[in-house]
Amino acid sequence: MNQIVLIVVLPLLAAFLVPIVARMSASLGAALGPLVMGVCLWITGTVAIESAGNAFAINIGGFMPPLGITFFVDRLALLFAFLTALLVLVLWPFQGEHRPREHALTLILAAASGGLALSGDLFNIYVFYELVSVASFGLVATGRRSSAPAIRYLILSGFGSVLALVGIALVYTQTGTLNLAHLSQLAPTHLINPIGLAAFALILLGVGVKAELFPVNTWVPEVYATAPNRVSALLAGLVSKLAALVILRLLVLVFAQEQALLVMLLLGLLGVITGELAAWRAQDMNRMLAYSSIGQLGMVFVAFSIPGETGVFAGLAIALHHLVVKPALFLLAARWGGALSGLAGAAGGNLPAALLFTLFALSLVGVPPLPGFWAKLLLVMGLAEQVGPLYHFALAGILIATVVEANYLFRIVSTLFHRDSPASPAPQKHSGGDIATAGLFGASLIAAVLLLIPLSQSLKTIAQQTADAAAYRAVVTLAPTTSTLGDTQ
Amino acid sequence: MRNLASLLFAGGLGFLLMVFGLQFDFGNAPMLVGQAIQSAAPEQVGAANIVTAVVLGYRGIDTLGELAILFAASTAVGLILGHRHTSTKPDPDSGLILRAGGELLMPLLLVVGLYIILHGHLTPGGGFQGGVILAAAFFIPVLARPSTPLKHTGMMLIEGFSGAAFILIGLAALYSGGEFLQPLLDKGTLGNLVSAGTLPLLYLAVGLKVGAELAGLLAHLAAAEVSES
Amino acid sequence: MTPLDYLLLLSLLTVVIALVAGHRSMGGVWLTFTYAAQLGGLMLMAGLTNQPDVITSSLSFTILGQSLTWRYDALSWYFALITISAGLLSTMYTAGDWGEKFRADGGNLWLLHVAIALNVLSMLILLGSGDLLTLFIGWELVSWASFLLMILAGGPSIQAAIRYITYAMGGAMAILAGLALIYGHTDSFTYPAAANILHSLSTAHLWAPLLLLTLGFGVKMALLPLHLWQAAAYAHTPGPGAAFLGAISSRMGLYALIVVLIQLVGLVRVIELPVLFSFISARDVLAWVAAFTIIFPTFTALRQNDARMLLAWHGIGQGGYMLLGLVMGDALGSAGGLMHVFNHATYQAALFFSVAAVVYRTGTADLNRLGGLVARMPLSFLAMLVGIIGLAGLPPMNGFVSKWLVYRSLMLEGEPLLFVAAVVGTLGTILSVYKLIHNMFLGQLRVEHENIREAPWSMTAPMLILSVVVFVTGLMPGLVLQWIAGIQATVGLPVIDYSLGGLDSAQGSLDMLWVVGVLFAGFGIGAVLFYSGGRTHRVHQLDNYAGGHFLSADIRYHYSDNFYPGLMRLIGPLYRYSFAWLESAVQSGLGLLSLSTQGFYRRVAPANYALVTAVLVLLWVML
Amino acid sequence: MDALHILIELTLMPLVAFVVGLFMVLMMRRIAARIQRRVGPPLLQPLYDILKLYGKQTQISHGILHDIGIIMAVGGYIAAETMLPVPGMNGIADKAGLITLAYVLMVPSLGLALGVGQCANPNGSIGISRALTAMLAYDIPFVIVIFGVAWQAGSNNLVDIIALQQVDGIASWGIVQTPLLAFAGLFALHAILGKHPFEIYIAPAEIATGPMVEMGGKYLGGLFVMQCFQLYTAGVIYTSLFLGGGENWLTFLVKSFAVVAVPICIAYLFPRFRTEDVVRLVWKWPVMLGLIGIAFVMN
Amino acid sequence: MTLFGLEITLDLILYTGAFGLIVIGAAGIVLAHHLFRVILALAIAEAGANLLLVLSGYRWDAIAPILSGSESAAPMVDPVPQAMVLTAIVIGVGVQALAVGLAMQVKKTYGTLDMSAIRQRLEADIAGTAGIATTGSQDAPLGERPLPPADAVPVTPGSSAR
Repeated sequence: MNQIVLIVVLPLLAAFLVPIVARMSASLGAALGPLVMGVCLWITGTVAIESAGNAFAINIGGFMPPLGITFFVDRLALLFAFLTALLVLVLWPFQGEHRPREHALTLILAAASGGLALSGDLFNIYVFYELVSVASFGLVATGRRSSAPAIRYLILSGFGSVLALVGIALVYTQTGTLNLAHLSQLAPTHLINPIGLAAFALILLGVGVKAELFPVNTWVPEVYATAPNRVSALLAGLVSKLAALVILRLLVLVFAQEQALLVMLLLGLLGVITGELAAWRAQDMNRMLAYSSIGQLGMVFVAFSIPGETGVFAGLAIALHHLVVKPALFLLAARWGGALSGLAGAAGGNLPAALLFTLFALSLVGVPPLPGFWAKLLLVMGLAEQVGPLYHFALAGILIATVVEANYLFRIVSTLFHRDSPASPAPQKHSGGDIATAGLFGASLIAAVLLLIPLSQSLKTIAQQTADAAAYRAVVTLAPTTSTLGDTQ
Repeated sequence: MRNLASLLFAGGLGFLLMVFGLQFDFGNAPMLVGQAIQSAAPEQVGAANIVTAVVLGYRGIDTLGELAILFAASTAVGLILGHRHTSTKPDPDSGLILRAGGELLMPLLLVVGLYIILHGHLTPGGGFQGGVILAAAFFIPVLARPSTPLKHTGMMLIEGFSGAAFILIGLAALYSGGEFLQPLLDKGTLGNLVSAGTLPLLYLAVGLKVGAELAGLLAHLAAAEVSES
Repeated sequence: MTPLDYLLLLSLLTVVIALVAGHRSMGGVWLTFTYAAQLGGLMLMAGLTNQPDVITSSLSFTILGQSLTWRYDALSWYFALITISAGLLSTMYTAGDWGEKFRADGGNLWLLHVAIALNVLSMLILLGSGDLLTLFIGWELVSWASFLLMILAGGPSIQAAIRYITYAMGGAMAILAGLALIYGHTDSFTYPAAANILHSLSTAHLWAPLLLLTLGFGVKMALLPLHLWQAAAYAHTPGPGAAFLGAISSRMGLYALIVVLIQLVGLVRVIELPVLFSFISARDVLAWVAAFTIIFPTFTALRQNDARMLLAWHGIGQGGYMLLGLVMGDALGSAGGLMHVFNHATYQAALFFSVAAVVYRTGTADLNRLGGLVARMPLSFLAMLVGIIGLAGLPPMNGFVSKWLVYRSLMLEGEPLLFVAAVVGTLGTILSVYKLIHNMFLGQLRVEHENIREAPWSMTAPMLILSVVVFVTGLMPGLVLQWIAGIQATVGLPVIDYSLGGLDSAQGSLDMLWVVGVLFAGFGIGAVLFYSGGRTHRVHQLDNYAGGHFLSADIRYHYSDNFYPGLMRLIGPLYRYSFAWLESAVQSGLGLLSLSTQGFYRRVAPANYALVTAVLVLLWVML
Repeated sequence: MDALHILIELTLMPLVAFVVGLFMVLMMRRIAARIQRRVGPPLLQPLYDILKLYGKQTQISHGILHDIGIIMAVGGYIAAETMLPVPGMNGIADKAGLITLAYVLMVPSLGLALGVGQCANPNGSIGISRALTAMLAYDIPFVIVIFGVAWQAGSNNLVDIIALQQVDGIASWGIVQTPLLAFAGLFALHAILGKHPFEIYIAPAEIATGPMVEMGGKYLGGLFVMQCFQLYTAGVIYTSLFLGGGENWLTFLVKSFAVVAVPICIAYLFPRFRTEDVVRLVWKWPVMLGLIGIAFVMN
Repeated sequence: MTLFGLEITLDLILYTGAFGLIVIGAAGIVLAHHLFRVILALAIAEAGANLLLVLSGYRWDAIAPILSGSESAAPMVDPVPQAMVLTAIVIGVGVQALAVGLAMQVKKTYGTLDMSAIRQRLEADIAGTAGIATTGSQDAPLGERPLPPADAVPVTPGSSAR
């Protein structure tokens, strides 16, 4: 079971060695990354089967938890570890010129993402988060014109890191520990107070940069507009979800207070509204998808702000749905990146792509029986069960945003199928790989429809496990000397 | 006006944080984990420098992450700034003193760096500090002869293998039945150079890695500047 | 397997056949048979109209803790009957020459077949919804299926379809919000639970879900002021598609409203429910919305210059009668409203078929480019004549009966203003349909239409069938009223006391058998009188009084443009663009917001926002 | 009531209507003549006119629909007469009621409109356009009045309405009970008859008599017949609604002729209104009075 | 020691230092126009955060956490924050190096390091690649007006036949 740590370590090892191997044998270098990701996939699978859904913890270095760093492995962590490996593999830069450095960065991204999914230590999360950041800056900057967006992204992210670090410092000063289970134990007495809330707000703003949280997401449109589409797909599909996952963990375990939920709700709602509104007028596909991604992530945050298992369930459903849909859309946008008006009749040249786009658009809007509908329904049900005008206000906001979303998405869909377009240069055809990959995502979407009932049940189990802070504490055995807080405070 | 507002907000942030900061009982931190580590470190890790014990033992995976960050940054810079263009321009004459000084300083810096690295588990210092000195050692010849590039292949090998070594040591622990990065080998006597098990080896890997990465970074930046000017 | 399963499977089979064979030349014929089979499947359930009973489908799921079930009752059966019939006749119409020409002109016939089949299927699913969640799912399916049908023509239909889907999504989201509010109270989507909670909610709390649901379903019904999408969307759909949509599509909104207003909330409660801070009740609001829905679109139709647009606008207006009758809540009114659904479907489809036949032959539906076609296309003319008499609600067609029931109900309930509004709508309709038939079929035959022929049988047959239905159900409204009575018994409305010819009532009865009989006897006497006069001789149409001028074929001697100038001068400014302004104001507002949010994401120093937010949150934490 | 009886009623009622209508036409022309200081036509002149037109040699047809239009116009009125109770005969009034009557009365207009449309003469079409607009105008006060009366009587069966008004003499007449409605009704009646100042749809000098432009021979004859029915119908409806109907044939005829005489006497004093002015005028005063009248009735 | 009625304590000074650095950094990030200054400001802010982190482990009268022999009785400061700061500093170095590299690339691409100029060039660049107008252009309004103006172009009867 402790081989799960390999999904972090092996990609790192491979990343360190890729440049050397590539120097020796180009083909071996090119194969190393996918190979390692495949191994990670296999490891995650075996661990998932072995653990049979029971959560367990690994103490890195063999040190008892609050002293050393713990990897906490439950269904959610395994799910995201699996998805990380899978998505990285699927979106692997097979095409184009072989650049070992790019492979190395992708592997690092994968390793760090796995780390984020598994880590049970506040500062360790920060480290992996920074690792994700640096790797993604590098990957973003591989675009031809993306150095300026990358540096702007970096500055914003850096500022966010400072805030998060201050938040971590506050937490540590207050409690003297960094282990999430330990913090969770201490939280009722030490962190359910203004200081805890302030720390949460700072960490939220810091980690929120990656998660496309409302005021710190200004990097999103320009980065997605200029970065290579596979990178955009990874960032929007995977990295943002992992950041949201971190926030979820912190929220459930450490900062479970009403005001924290309120802050999330408000920022999430603003994200939904601003994202969808901005997307409404977007004039090129990439930026439209970027804005739409902001909106979707906002919805995830709104969902997480619903206390208890309901919110986790809804949020995970939306996040997973977006994780499937958005990368595929970015792949389709690879050759449709120009002005939206230039896409008139693009379906004629490439019908599968247009049909896939339509499928994803339908699911994003939430048309039954596609998965997007059920995810949205969960959110709506969750919000409706809450009392308090703010939740109902959020409900209204999300529904209105959906209308806006439907409008702009189907404006594009109809443009794609617009038959009698003026003689405009036909958009480029998609590369076969892009279409195949997008088709894979589409197939999984359809499969999700067919397997809706078992899927929803297992997701519900995941949500139950995730939302149960007591179970988390029970799994992580703390060293006896530190299990109670001394009276130094 | 907007500047003023921004300033006000920046100040406000400071003030508010200050208010939170002053609520703490300064100097009497709870130190839950710290205390436990202090008492447990000698027999668990065997490093005299408890900070080192934390950096490489208790929080070893953090350190791995940080190495990866350095590697990622270096890789990314390499990726962005592209392959080095060999400058066609003749070397600007950097002068005898600089050249000679560089050649003299380099081995000295290497020695100092390695010393600091190898004593990291005993005294203040360690892989990072030593690694930076190593980086300076690697980089000094470049300063002296801007057109002579850093030995790229060598750098790359150091970079890759030192990082891999760190991981492999960790994996060795994993496959010898423990956890990843679990201390191996004999702890030795507290305070001796050869003590604390695999810790010095890890620190050596860290030091080499940091040195190679920083040097590589500097070299990349310098090369880009050269090609630009 | 219950009969409902058979029906749904047959419908699914139709979709499959359309997918597989929709592009074949024989595909339309096969599809016609499968629709007929569906009709047969529906007839297996005909027992529903006699007693308040339900037939449940064996299809059901439990998902996310909610159970999804489907069942049919008399109400579903009635709407399903209209749906399948509309599908049947539209497909029959498409199956022959029309489809060939459509394909030859570059249309996607396969997609048209698929879209109609999907529409029928999704509507049957919606009509079978056994709880609020399936209602919503069915609702969405119907919305998107009709979107497919609307958009497949390309060209101007795209704009209209996008506008439709925006409105429809707005409506769907309002419904979802309403359902969410109900769910928030009950944690369940089942009808009994919803009915329970809606009964026990206080006035203030009932308003929100009621308003949201009505708004949402009202979008599909194109109730004012949410009606702007419908006319263009329907009119630009290819011929039989437009007929199908015009016949039944927007009535799904009525079905859902019946479920919510009558079955769940209860009309008694709606009548009692006061509008806050006023003396009018929710029923009054609905009735007035219905009345305005009658008036404004009808007079908008009056000024259309495209036959399909004109009909589509009337479709909106006629929806108002249905709602108006229904919310009156008495036996007569609700019967009238429900019966109008059937009647409207029949004559509207006939009218669209007729117009499509004209378009098929002449290539245009522009009312200023047609005329005199009665001599060339007499059967189409006949169908249109029957249709417009039905649409205008004049005896002896079926439209008269349903409107009569609504009028009577308004009189009995003492609603003079609503009554006047309903009559104004009818009068406007008369003006408008006369313009329609006059500009297309009467007056001067244009030179370029000199050689056209009647539409082929595959096209005239459906419209003549419908014309017969329009007439027969006008003559014997009891045929339809028996279904209506079954519905009324099922949903809990007072049941109408009908007879074959209409109804018997102490306060004024109606016997269409007599009225129609007398009318035709009158026509007979008139004919006898007329033909007893001197022999007539037929003259050329150009042999006409022209103030001493001699007419030749190149002279356009037909009055068609700006047909009611006096009226337009008077009432034109009253309603022109008023709602379009509303819509474009919303749109501009949205655009402005969108632009500013984009500006937000474009700032030079994005860290500013992080800083400000951090400060604000910390300040809030501290206070 | 056996079938034979009702068959006789249904035959007699239109016949009576036609005869009475002929005399009403005569009265109209006589009154017009008197106002214009002429002698006026002899007693049977209306009948002669119709016979002459039916017997003419040149009968120009513009197609089958042209014929059908006239047939519908005459036939519709014939049917309508059977729904108007006269003393001793109720016809099918109890099976149709006021609303049905009002809508059956639109059938002749529609028939005429179809026939005129078929003639392909813009003057005719313009005339129809104006006539339909006028119909839109006057039918609104008309249905308001119908509503008020039906509400007052609690029924829309003309038989019931008449019976209720005959309960205690003049005091129970509609014109006494609901004077505002009665006045609005009279106004609407005037417009329905299409006499001055509401005859823009004919406008001989402008659109060459509008709908009648292509009518000659028995077509025009049909229209003459229609005019007889129209006058009769207007008079009898008003009588039935407001003047207590006919206690016997004498009072019935007196009342009906009186009702028709009123608009005719006024008519020739006014010039013509433009279409929109017709609408404006009719939607203003009679509608207002009618609504106020309903307000009184419903209290 | 008091100043303006405020007691000046060690923690006040230290915290002022830490938060002061953060404030300076934040203000620099927000206000500076030159990209390189922004990067410097980021470094300053990170330094502030690191200082704060170190402070969290401070104990009065404690020694550095290094065991030098047998006397382990003296209280030591918390080693964990020190380790964390070590990590954080290195992370900061990596990020800053990358930032400088990116800045050089930006300078190469756009020829400027002025933040607002970069922003403008970037916008124009994205728009240019996509082939759309930069800013201020309006989408065509959605949908047609439903009512065609009746009296817009009076078509005289007969004109269309000719």
